[in-house]
Amino acid sequence: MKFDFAANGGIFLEAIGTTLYIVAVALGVGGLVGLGLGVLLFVTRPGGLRPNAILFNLLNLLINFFRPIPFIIFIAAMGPLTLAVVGSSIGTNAFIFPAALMVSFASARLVEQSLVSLDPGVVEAARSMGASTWTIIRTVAIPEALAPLILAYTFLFVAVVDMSALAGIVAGGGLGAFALSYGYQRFDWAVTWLTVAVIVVLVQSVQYLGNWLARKALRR
Amino acid sequence: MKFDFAANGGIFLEAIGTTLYIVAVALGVGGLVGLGLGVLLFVTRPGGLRPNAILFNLLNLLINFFRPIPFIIFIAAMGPLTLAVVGSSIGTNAFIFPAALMVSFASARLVEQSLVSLDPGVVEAARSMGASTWTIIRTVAIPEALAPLILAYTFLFVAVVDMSALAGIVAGGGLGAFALSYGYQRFDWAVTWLTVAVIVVLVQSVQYLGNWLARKALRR
Amino acid sequence: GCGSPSSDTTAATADDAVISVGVVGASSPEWTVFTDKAADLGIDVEIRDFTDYTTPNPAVSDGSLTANQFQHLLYLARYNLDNNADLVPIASTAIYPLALYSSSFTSVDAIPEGAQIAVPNDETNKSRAIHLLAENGLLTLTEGTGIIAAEENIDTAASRVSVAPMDAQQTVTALPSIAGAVVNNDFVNDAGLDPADALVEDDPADPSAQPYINVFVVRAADADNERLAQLATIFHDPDFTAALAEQSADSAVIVDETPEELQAILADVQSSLAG
Amino acid sequence: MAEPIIAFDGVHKVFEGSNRVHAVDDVSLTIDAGEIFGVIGFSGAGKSTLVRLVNGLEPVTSGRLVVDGHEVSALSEKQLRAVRPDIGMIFQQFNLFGSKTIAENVAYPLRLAKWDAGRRAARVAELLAFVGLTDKADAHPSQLSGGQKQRVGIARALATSPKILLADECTSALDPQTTREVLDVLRRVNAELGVTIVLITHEMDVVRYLCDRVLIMENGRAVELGDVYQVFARPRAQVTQRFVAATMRDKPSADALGRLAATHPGRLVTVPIVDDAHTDAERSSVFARHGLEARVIYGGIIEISERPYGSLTYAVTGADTAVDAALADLAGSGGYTEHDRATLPNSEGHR
Amino acid sequence: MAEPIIAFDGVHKVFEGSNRVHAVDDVSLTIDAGEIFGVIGFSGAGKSTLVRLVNGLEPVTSGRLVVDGHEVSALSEKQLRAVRPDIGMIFQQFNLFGSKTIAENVAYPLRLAKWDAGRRAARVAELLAFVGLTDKADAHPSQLSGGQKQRVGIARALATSPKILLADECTSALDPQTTREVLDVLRRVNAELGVTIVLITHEMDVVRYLCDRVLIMENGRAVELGDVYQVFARPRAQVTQRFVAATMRDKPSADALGRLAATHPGRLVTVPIVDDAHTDAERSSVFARHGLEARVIYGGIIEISERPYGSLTYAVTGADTAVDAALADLAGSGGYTEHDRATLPNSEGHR
Ligand SMILES: Nc1ncnc2c1ncn2[C@@H]1O[C@H](COP(=O)(O)OP(=O)(O)OP(=O)(O)O)[C@@H](O)[C@H]1O
Ligand SMILES: Nc1ncnc2c1ncn2[C@@H]1O[C@H](COP(=O)(O)OP(=O)(O)OP(=O)(O)O)[C@@H](O)[C@H]1O
Ligand SMILES: [Mg+2]
Ligand SMILES: [Mg+2]
Repeated sequence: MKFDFAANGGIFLEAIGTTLYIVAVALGVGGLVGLGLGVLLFVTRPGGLRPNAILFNLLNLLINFFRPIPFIIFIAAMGPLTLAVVGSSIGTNAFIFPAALMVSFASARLVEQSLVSLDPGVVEAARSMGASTWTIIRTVAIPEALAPLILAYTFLFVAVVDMSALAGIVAGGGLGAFALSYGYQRFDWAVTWLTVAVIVVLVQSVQYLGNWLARKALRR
Repeated sequence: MKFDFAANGGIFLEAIGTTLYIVAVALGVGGLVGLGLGVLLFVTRPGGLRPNAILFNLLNLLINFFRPIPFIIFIAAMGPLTLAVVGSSIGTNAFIFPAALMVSFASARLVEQSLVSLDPGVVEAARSMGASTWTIIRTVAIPEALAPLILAYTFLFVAVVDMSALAGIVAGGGLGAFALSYGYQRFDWAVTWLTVAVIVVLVQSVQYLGNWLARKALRR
Repeated sequence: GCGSPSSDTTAATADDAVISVGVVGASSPEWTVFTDKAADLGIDVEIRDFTDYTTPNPAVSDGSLTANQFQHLLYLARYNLDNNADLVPIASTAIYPLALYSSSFTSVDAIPEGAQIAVPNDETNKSRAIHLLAENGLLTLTEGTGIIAAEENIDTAASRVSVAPMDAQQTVTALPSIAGAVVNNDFVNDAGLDPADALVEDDPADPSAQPYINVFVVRAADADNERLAQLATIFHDPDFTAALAEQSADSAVIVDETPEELQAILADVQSSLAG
Repeated sequence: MAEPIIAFDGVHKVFEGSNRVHAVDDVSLTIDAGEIFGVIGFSGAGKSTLVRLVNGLEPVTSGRLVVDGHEVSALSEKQLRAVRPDIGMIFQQFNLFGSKTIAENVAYPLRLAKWDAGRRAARVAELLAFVGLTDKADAHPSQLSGGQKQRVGIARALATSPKILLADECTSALDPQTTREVLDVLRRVNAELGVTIVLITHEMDVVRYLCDRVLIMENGRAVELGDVYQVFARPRAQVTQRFVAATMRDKPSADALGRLAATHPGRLVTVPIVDDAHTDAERSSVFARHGLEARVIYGGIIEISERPYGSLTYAVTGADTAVDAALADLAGSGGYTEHDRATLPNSEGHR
Repeated sequence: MAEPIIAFDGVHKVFEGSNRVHAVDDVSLTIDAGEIFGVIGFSGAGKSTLVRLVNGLEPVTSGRLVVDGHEVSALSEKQLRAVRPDIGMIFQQFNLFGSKTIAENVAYPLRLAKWDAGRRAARVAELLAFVGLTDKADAHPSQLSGGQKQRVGIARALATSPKILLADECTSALDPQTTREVLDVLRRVNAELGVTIVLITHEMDVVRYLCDRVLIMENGRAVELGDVYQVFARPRAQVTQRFVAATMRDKPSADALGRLAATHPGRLVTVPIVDDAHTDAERSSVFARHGLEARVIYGGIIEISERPYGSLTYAVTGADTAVDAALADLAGSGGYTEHDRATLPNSEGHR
């Protein structure tokens, strides 16, 4: 192991902190926006609560426009916008901005998918009581689809941790960048696997939490 | 535009072909393995059809061990195995192998998530007729959860197209690598966006298909 | 264990009908020249395009490739040491200068205290960039820093600037939001930078630049292969060097060392790294 | 009171699709405020669909439907929202919120109506006590039996004391005693709060016990509509006759007649009991007047809308001529049916 | 025939959880092969749970349960699979496969039983014709009415002609005529194929029409079990009495008595009709013997298990002493109830 953990452990700890920060903000902000977009997809889809072909197709187009763009190209393309919004085109925050955008698009799809198998009967019950579309979403659709939603966000959590490895592209730091530059690129597998191990432990804990919450939400 | 499409269009067309090949095989094989793993997660989860805490936790651990590993590191780590299986550690097939593995893990999660909100009543009906667990999966669980499953695989399709951009790491070719080396790395945004546009068109068509199938599967 | 890569029947060898050469950035025009010239020699060459520096060397080691050309001797030395590998250079191409650019400042002296400089994030280029910045007074390195320098070798208290390692390509993109960027030569031309605008660059003619000679690399077993030796001559074909020069906006310094010379330098570098 | 609160005028509902279904076919009728209006009909007749038009869960295909002064057939989903809180609905398939507890399910409409927490809790407790599910307040629907789920649905629909209550088979999963209790509540909310109730049921007992008027549907059409007593006593449409016949247990089947003939001597005569004061006394005493002994051997008299209704089968013994004379009298006052022993199955014994 | 096909022996089922429910509490009983066995009880009594133990959908908590020679309480899920194809089940909540057409739903158990396509199609067509849903073969469950769904569930359960049929409220969403048709089918599969039927219902009419024996459950316990006639005629447990009272329409309510008193002169007497041949003739003619005129004004006589059952309310006119003498006679032969006019509500008129 070429990396001297005793002397430079600070760099490693900082990388952990950075990853947590990236994941928290990108998943927090992107996940929330994605929830909104996903709900909108669900509501406007043909046969949905408020079918709206124009909005639905527009959203579909938008999401599918951005999602398949290779992330490194997306980061570069967003550069000017990132600069305008974040104030810099490099660094952790400059990574979080495009990452959160990508998370929004991905989570929109997962949210839509979780909602789509909802029992129409319960939606109808709420409608019959005069609940507005928004109220139905908030008090019926989301609570009823909570188990798949929790699993979807757990999935996203792992995806974002994975994605955060790319933060190094714009000097964003984090565990992934650490593993790449101190381990992988130096062909130092000890450092690589140690870092990966930390990531895995983080991810496992969150997955356990997610599974447990989903089970509670199912109440069976 | 520095790339001369008239003279070197073949390279571009080949890239399209390579991407289609990567996506078809990685999604085909990985998606199938993932379906199996996802079903296994669904079946063995506490309160599932055949609860098995050991298998369930093992699968969870396995999937969560691999998923968060930065893909580039994963490719390198898989190198020797890829060489043994595919016969080369570089090229399109050498990329497809680890990609299909990652797709398996990701699709396992999405499949689990699609199945989890299944109405227990229909499973019970099939059980009451003496259907085996495997038969229930095949003839009830999957057909009943078809709409979210189709959306999950549409999601994965886009994710795999996105992932295929990394094929260049092992000289695997494809549109993503083309966009990177002929567009992005040469600061040729015209080529970059043209390539991205082709990817987007591909993805949009598949998404339309997915939405349409999901709507049919919902039969509402 | 069993079935080691070198004995694998599918391994690419110098005797194969088609010789596969790994490069990073096959879109560069010189590679078209290369394959054409090889065809003239009756050798079928397949250029394999990598987007990442880390993979082409293991691919030669495990026999997936016959040869590669993308790295300088320092990077190769590092690889050999880290992986107990024995890849050898059999031809040289050029030394590319590494230069500092800025869109805000016109001289090194103008760069203010506490500024950030973008540097490539791969180990050897990062090290070279750090050395460049140190030589020009922007950084102070700690005692005993060797040929490979990293962030931990920077005496942050004594340094005027800090470094931000990032994707080599991204250093150019970062220019608007950072005081300066050390840009790999590969990107200078495509990014529309003018080498003349560089604030500082290292001197390719200086002997200390020898580790940065770019080389054509094969497995040790293939070091004396006839066909590969034939291929190696193409690197000094005037058409090839002209294409190379054009691609680097005439900043590349063409180097023509013998294989023995190159291998001697490599051995030097390796031993200094190991020590 | 007798003001229409729901008015259908040439209303149609068509489900398009691979095979088109004309679920509601040209229905015109009015339901008065404060009325308990029953809807019966065979499975698939369009009852649920008709009721779902009232609160706009299904849009009307054509025709005019006015509910509580709002022309719901012309309102947008958004405008319908203002009308719906006044219309409670009990669903045939319960449609409980699986992610909420029983108490939360019942509290849901109160939340929508923005009741404060204190009043809400009190009302929920009251409703749960009423449907006998106080101990299940914190359970989830998946832990309830079918009847318990139905009771939660009833409590939820009644929570905000709506003006109109749409009850789709609201007692079909309930045992007789719970059914009776629920019907008593419906009667009470109708009598005390003036709630108009539209009630779909397949149990004629429920109609009989509760409804003022009853609509009979068949293939989407409103084939008969009238006072409950009138519909029972003089069913006109064929479907109504089948309905009444299938429900009432007062006419013996052929098998039963065979057994009755075997155990009872005399001639077997079934006499309908329909309330019309003048002839009742006369009919009842007709056998006695002719010096015959007549024993009730089958059938029954119950009350519908507080009026006697049914039919009795007598075994009449005495001189044949006297019997003939008595039957002639009956023919003039409501009719009778004599059962010919020769045609009955297994009727050995008294021949 | 009279061999037990299902035998419960000290069976318990407890749902653990935040609040523990003892859903089946120490049940021991046997059900004979070829029997139609009814289960009644209030909502939440444990009926569905009891039946779900039979095919192992819920594991027995403790006790021994033997079904068709298999000790299901000791079998693994895998071993249960071999037993289940012989046990058809109709679910209270239908549990249709939403992704399959109606025809595919019915064909499903046939597929499991590996019938070839030709026989399968023929059988499905036959079953759909039987439940009257031939035209819905290609529809999906979401396009059906409640009753139509229930009929699909019935067709599906009958498809493979199982040995045992578990029917959980299988007619609760059906109109009377369809109910009658379904009951006739159940009777036919029972009579012709010897299928043992365990039938949960809350409609006493269904029990009366179909069942041989009936079990009454309360709070998970089997409180009464007997021949249907016996349970109706002489209900022992309090819950059974309430059940019978709530179902039978042959005893007038206080309100109805008030109205009867207002419209009929004479003393009001209710006489139970329970089949015991010796006293029947006697009881029927008792009023005539005492020279009284007695008119049936309420109540009814029906058949239960092919035997007469019910009660009649008479208005008896004549000398008080003669009435007293007649009532004394009745007291000796089955009893009677006299309704005191003074205690009845709204009974103006004939006092
Ligand atoms: N999965 C479960 N978890 C906890 N409690 C349950 C569960 N299933 C049923 N129960 C409880 O067990 C008791 C018996 O339920 P069961 O469904 O057997 O009643 P039932 O007699 O069929 O009633 P109904 O006529 O209303 O269908 C009820 O109190 C119910 O709440
Ligand atoms: N969403 C739908 N799409 C297509 N057809 C439908 C739909 N909903 C109902 N139908 C059809 O409309 C007809 C009337 O259905 P409805 O639910 O109103 O019947 P119902 O009288 O309530 O019957 P039940 O007593 O069985 O509940 C049926 O033939 C049914 O199949
Ligand atoms: Mg209905
Ligand atoms: Mg039940």
